[in-house]
Amino acid sequence: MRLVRAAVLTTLAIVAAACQKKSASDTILIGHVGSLTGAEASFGTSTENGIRLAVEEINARGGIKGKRVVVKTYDDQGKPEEAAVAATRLITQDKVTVLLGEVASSRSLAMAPIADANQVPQITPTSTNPRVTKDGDKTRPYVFRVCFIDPFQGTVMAKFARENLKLERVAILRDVGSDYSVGLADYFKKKFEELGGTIVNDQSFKGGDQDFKAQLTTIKGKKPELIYVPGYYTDVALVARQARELGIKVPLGGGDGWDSAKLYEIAQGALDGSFFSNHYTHENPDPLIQNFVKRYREKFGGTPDSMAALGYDAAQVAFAAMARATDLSGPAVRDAIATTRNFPGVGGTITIDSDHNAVKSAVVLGIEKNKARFIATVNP
Amino acid sequence: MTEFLQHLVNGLSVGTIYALVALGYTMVYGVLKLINFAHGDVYMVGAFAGYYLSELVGVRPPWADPPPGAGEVFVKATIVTMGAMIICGLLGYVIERFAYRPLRHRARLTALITAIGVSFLLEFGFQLSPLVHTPIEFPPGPSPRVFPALLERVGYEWAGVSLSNYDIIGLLVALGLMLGLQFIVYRTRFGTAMRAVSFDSEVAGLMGIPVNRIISWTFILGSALAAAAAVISAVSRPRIEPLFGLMAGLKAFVAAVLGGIGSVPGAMVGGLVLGLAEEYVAGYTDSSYRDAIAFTVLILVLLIRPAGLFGRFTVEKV
Amino acid sequence: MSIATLELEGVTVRFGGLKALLDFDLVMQPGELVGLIGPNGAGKTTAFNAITGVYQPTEGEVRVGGSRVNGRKPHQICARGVARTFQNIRLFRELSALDNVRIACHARAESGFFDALFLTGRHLREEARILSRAEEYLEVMGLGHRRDEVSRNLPYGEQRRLEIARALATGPKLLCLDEPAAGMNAAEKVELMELIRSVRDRFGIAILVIEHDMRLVMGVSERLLVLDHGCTIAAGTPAEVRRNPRVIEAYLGDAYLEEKQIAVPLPEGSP
Amino acid sequence: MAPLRQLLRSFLPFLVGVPVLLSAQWAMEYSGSQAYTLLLVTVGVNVILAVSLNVVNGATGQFSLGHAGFMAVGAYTAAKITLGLAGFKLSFLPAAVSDQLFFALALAAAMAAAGLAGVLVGLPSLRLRGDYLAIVTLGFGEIIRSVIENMKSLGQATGLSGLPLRTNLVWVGVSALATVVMARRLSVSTQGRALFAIREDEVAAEAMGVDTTGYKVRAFVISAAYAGLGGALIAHAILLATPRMFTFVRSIEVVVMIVLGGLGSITGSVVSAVVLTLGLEALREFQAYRMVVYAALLIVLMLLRPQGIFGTHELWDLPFFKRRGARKDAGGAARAGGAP
Amino acid sequence: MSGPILEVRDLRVDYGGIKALRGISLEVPEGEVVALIGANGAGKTTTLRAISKMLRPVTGTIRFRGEDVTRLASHQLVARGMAHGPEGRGIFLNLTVSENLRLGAYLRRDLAGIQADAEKAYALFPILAERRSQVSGTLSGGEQQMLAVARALMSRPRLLLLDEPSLGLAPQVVERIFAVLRDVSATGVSLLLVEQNAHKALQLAHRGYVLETGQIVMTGTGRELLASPEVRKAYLGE
Repeated sequence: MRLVRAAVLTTLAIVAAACQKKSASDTILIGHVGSLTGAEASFGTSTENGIRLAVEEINARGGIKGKRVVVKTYDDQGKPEEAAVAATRLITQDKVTVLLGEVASSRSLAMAPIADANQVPQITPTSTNPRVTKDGDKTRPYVFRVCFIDPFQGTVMAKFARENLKLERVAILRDVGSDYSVGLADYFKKKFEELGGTIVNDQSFKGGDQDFKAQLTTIKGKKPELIYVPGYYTDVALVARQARELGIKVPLGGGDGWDSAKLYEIAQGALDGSFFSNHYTHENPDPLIQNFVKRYREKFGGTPDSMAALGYDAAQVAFAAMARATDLSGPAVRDAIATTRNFPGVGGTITIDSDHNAVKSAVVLGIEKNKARFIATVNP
Repeated sequence: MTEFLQHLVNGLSVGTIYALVALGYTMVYGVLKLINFAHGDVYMVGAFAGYYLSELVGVRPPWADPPPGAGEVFVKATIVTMGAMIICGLLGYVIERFAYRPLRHRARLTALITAIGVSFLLEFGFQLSPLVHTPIEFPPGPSPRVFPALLERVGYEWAGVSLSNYDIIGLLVALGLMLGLQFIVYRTRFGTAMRAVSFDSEVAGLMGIPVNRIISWTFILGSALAAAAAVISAVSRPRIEPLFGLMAGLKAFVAAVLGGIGSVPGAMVGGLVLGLAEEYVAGYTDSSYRDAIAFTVLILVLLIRPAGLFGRFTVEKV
Repeated sequence: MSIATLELEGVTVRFGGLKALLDFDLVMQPGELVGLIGPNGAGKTTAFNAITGVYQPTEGEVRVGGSRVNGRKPHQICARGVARTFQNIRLFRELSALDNVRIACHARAESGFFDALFLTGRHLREEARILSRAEEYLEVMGLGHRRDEVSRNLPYGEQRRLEIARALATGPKLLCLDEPAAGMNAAEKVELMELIRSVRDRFGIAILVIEHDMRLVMGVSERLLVLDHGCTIAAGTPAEVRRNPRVIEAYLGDAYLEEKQIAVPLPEGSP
Repeated sequence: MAPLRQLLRSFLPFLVGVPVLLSAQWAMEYSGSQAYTLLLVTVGVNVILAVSLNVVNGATGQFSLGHAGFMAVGAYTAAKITLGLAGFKLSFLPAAVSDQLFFALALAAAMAAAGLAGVLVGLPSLRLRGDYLAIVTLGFGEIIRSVIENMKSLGQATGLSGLPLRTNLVWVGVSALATVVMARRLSVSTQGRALFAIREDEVAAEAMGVDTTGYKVRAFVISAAYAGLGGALIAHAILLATPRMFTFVRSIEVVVMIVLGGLGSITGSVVSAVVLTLGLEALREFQAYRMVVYAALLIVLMLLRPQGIFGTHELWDLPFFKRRGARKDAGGAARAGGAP
Repeated sequence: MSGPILEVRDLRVDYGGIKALRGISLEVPEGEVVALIGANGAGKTTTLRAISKMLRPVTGTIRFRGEDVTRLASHQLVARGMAHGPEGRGIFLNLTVSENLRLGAYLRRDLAGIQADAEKAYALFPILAERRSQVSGTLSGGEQQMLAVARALMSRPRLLLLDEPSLGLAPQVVERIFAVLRDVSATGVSLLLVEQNAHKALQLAHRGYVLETGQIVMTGTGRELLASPEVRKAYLGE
């Protein structure tokens, strides 16, 4: 019994200690909710790295309104409930000024009502589902994003495939477990069919699967000219390898989830000839981008993926808005974020529209010799 | 027809991996009647052990210049595989010794919870960002790592059906291991002792069987098998990350149950059946229900044969 | 004549190719005390299992109180008035003696889950009734002082008695005892014999008992059936059976007669 | 009169509990501090899940690993109803009351739907035991999730979002109380003892007249219904129902709670659900190390106290309370009325 | 006569707070048969289990063939020449009859000797020979008991502990088992026997101990105990 009592007391003590907040008026606290553990830890960690880089830079430049920026990150294990609890804790106990996160739309959706209710602006780096910034038909007043929404990317690629490449027959392989992937696939399909193309096959896998040959074999039988695989690089690289192993020679297409150095490392050339939509390209000589890539490499090693870039952008948009805002209250910062125009982000020039979505152009990248090459810019 | 055969090849290829993991699972289960929840994670550790060992011995990919010779490939592949098996064997020993043995005489669910604890410890421990950077980065962190190509993939195509040396080697190794295990379990003194311990460890002690040693060796063997499976799987599907053992472990559990837990050929057949079932379901019906239908198949099989395909359903003596 | 408590007619039980029980006939009248003996593996427990519904007879018919119970589940047969004990004690080990008996009273309970969750009057009355009945059975079996003891901690002999109390609590018309004296010493066996008789007299139920201890089973039974390899090889009064050469050959052994008669005189009341 | 007293007694825990919860909720709202509300909701939901799973795993001794599946059924059923009724209002009632009534309806439907799913999952338990049953229940949970993931009308991977905020401390508190009262009343009733009998020895239970098949299914149904309630509550607290919330890892978390609390102990489940949830929250500061610490604690706790916090006992069985209460055991009936 | 093969001093065992043995001391002289009798729950089985380390005594020393073996594990005791036929027979029902027998000789390396002993066991119990390749789960209770005895002998023990060899057996089988035990004893193997059938046990035993609630309350030669009025009343049912 003593053990139980000890356990309870310790727990209470820790909770109490955790609730003590250090209030220092010379710092600005921003919160980040991300999946640092769990199946999507790799994405959450990337975003976290991007944010940390942005914070380091802003502090090097003297902070905001003379105050140092401090970021506090809570892990949500990739669970929506956890994301909600973490967001509540950041807002109500840690009193953050701005909330960043989450990578996945389902988690951002769990955080959004909390941000709204407490009037703390939330910027999600990569949640692409249109509903994240919507409450029914209304736009959520405090929720913003710096990424594309699903309809945009899906449509862009459908148009590119149909109009630029003049493709007739496309197969889809989507990750049913990911709202992002399903969203892109749905909008791609809609647009592609609208433009007179045919979706010859629509297959599914689940993120983390090791084997995709069953779906690919069936797809192969339908003789598509392109396989659209909107998914994350972790799976796509294996999909590509297995497609080639089955003798499928047609290109693969995808979205910004592909963007990572790991993609090429795992795929080993299997993706040559394929293309995907993205926010930016590492090769863009723009000093902003080059500087980001260089500094990221120095700090964390490895090339930043799109998750890192967008995390960086989300933080930058927030900092710029806080700098512009009259004061650091929630409504003031919110108003400042909402009026972001032509903000030069790593992932493109961001303008926040009335739906709180980022309006920015996309690039289509092609893969040759296991490297991404810029092909085209697509404007919204 | 081509498609049907291709699915057959694919299904066997996936099923082989399931079977390989399930073999280790079933060994451990057979002797302790413990759902070794951490088995999938030992499998994961096996893949990472192989990965790190490849870095240490400097495995060069087949496309390197100059390409590695056959001898070099063989030596290095052997070192990597054997090394991974030894590391996992040790890990299995440690897990058994410190997390399971103290609870052996407790309710079985108790050991299940420590198994879950070990599983979480390995998964989340490996997900931590690297603390050690040279000579190897450890822990590997959450983002996937690429398993080096120990052996060049050679693809064969026959009437439009493609398969590779990876698939063939995997299947042969799995079959070999199955026969080897079957031999060990039914033909050796160690195997008889194992079965005795499995039935009643107390009485086994009365026969002069060193029960702890037998259980430890079973764990070591099962864990080493997991490592072998991991290396074989990782060579052909070279993406490894700290959570990838979770699903593999679950599927292996399903395969072992399907075949009849504790039965060596059962694990093999269970793995292959599961692989084929998934393959044909995904290939010919709706691939979005792949997992659901795999589980449905399992449920149906168990409803018809409550102890799995090869399990002996013992009517309780009243 | 009244309706027989139990009738088995040509009951055969097969497991795969193995015939565990062959063409078995048995009629038990209310209040009868019958012994079932035979070598290990002769099919005695199989007969019990066929009666109580654990196994379904491959052929033949089992009737309890005149109605056919083939295909019924054990709990349904129990509800018709057949209760049993087990060869290797099967108490609810972690539960108290009282709860063991109360569970058996459940067979006759009328309240349901809803009543239990909302504490309806019916539920409360039911619980009170079950409690008083359970305590009564514990008293009868001399276990009143053990009511709150976890049954696994009871001494062996008391566990055997508790099993009988539990069986009685289902309100049976027929009680089947499977080797009730196994593991008891001679003194305890004598006590048990008394107990079996008194249970029969007090509750007026029929009792069918499997037992290896000849002294006990011959002392207590009015009629004996001898099984070997699933077949009935002899039936009759204990005295008849004991002299039956087939029984001696298959079961008792030659040594038995001489030795037992010298060493331990049979108790009074036995023929 | 007797019926009235009967009714009073039946609802006594709620007559005491509801005012307490109402004032707690009021205090929370009044002080403007919503900080702990969501945390308390998760605690409450975990209590519901743990105590209800204990009915199957602890009391009946069937090894179920599919609790998350039932949560999902409950959550989606309730979400569909509240979303469907979003525009409606009972005109003769104030809006808030009307909303809460609809929510009550949604919760009831969630329990019913999850209970139905419980029948489905309970059926294999008639033929399967132990680990075989565990894998099948786990499979059912995954099938449920997989089906949801593929249903357009259920929002596929994104799930149903934009649910109205309905869950509050009162709902969660009452539900947790109802779960505990259910488990407690069951455990001292003849029905509950029938479940224990199944756990202890199925063959003997059957022979003693317990309809083991029927009772196993009933245990599954009750347990599933309350899991559905938990799912509905959490969905209306974070205003979202997605398949991600109901993975088999969630089921495993609940199993961990009940084993850690002491299998079969109601108070053990409650205490361990509370401690684990709060403990994990307290560890949040450790970021990625949190789960490593949690895993290590899990192993150490199990090694130190293999029978769980309370073993199979209840809080009121501990010597401390025994001495105080000197409870006269006037039999199950009186006991059933007394606690919790 | 040399010293006792087994010497137990002040053995105490607790089962979760319940004192199962309260200080048992006993001796088994080399080559003799010793019987432990007593009511159910008196601690007879516990005594055997504590001696062969199926459970750990709280205190007490056990000397076997002059060596202090108190700290050794079950399998080490087997190596030193002790065999234990446990309560409930302890047959590995998932193994065949011949595998069970071979397990009895697990620590022996002389394959020819093992084979010879197995044949001897089959000769002793011909029914086992008929079933040697059957899974032992299919054996009847009597056959299992024979197998248990035969298996215990396979390690060529110097001391054999047997727990209730006659439990649940038909009278004829009981006779057979006791006849075998008499033969075994004649070959010089010492026996420590727990038996409910006090009559038969004491007839066979050179010496007997009577246990009551975890203590030894009486001891004497088999004949003495058989003649003792207390024993006759309490354990022989007279």
